[in-house]
Amino acid sequence: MIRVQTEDFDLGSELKKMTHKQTTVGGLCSFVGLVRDMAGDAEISAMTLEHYPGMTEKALAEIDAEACERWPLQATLIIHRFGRLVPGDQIVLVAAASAHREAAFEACHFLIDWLKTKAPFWKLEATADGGKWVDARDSDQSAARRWLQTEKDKPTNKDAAE
Amino acid sequence: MIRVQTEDFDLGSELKKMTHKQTTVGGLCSFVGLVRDMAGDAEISAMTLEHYPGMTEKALAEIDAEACERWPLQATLIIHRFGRLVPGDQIVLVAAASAHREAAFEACHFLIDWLKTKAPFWKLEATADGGKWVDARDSDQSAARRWLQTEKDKPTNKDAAE
Amino acid sequence: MKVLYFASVRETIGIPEEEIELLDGMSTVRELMTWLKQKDGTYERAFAEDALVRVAVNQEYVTLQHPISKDDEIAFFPPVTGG
Amino acid sequence: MKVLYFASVRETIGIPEEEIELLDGMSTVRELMTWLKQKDGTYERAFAEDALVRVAVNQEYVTLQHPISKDDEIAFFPPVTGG
Repeated sequence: MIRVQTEDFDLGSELKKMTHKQTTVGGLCSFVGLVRDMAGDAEISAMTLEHYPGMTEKALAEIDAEACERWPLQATLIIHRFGRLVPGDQIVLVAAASAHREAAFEACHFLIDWLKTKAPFWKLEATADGGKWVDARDSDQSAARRWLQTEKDKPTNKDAAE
Repeated sequence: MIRVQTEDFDLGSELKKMTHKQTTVGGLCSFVGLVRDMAGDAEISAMTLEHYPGMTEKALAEIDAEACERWPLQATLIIHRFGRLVPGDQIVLVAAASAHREAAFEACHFLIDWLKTKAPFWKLEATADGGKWVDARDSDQSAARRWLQTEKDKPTNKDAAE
Repeated sequence: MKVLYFASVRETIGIPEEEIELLDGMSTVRELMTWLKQKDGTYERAFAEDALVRVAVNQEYVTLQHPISKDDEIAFFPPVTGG
Repeated sequence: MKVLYFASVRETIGIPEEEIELLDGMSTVRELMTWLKQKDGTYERAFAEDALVRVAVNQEYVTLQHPISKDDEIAFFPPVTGG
């Protein structure tokens, strides 16, 4: 499931819904991204997330579909906020539920790595010097590229039990 | 933090505590293991988890300390239940919070992989044919061995931002 | 064509979107960019570094060689930084 | 010594723990196992496959070569399956 919203989300109830009455799920992996109070040396007082309505949902749905094709998943979830956030606020939640823990971990990791480089969101950080658009990071690019490897080249074992 | 208990845990409030008023956490990765209703072809009606009181806590504390030494973590959590559980029940929660998402993912993955092969828990599955002790899996051994690689050999990039 | 701008590109150009008429010789994204740059210095600044401009046509990422047509929604923006 | 058994090992032996007196020639975990096996067929069965028995002395994993002494807590169990 995909959601793009300004409102905060309740982590516990979102995750609980994913496994509720699901007795085939052996593992649920989730990742939450939060606003930090520092960017390098600069103190952050707020962060404004801009996005491209329409394309965002489309891009997230494609990432989600790709994960469901690569791994045997019982449920997936992507929630991404936009608008003004302050340090400590939740920005994003991605989660994957599977019979097996490796699939849950890999799919969850994949979701956030691809989201970071493909979903049209932009962060504007408010510091004492004014607003500054966050630069894209090479490390995010290489994290995303990792998932371009073919399935059989992947270094991890996908058959480990939950 | 380490907890070994019979009672269920509330995923949302446990995770929320880990980042509460923490404005240096950029990413929180968590994994929940749940009881499935099937083991191979056999239907599972219940699962009883036995453990070694004392050694369990010690083993989990060592795994936790190892994670905190390997990655820059703001918070970690391991909760493992014992006693009788039924399909759909939560068995275990591991979580790691860090400024950076790769550290959070890797530490969380490490926690569950090492727990699986090092913490003295044993699962007894109740099926129509009676009780059956779950066999240890080779795939869990190889998942754990992955973390024996030295830091510099590790294939993933640890500097990707949250 | 509906042309959209986001983030730093929007900020530099000063508007979030505009209608642009498809003219002769404007058959690819690159040609549209060139035309915009010639029209006004703010576009020149917004598109100064080609390598830092991402383009979507009808909400799908495309390269500068991508063809455009009159009912397209074309968006220009910097590399994404969500998550 | 306090000797503990868990899971399938406990089930086969039939008791969760017992006190065993440290005797001459019982200086390692392996020697204790051998002594137990000779005492009773149930231990023989419980320890039938050495490779499937894990041992902890004072709540730390050890090999069968590990020395034992009279105040030790020694535990025998199958490979762990938690998580």
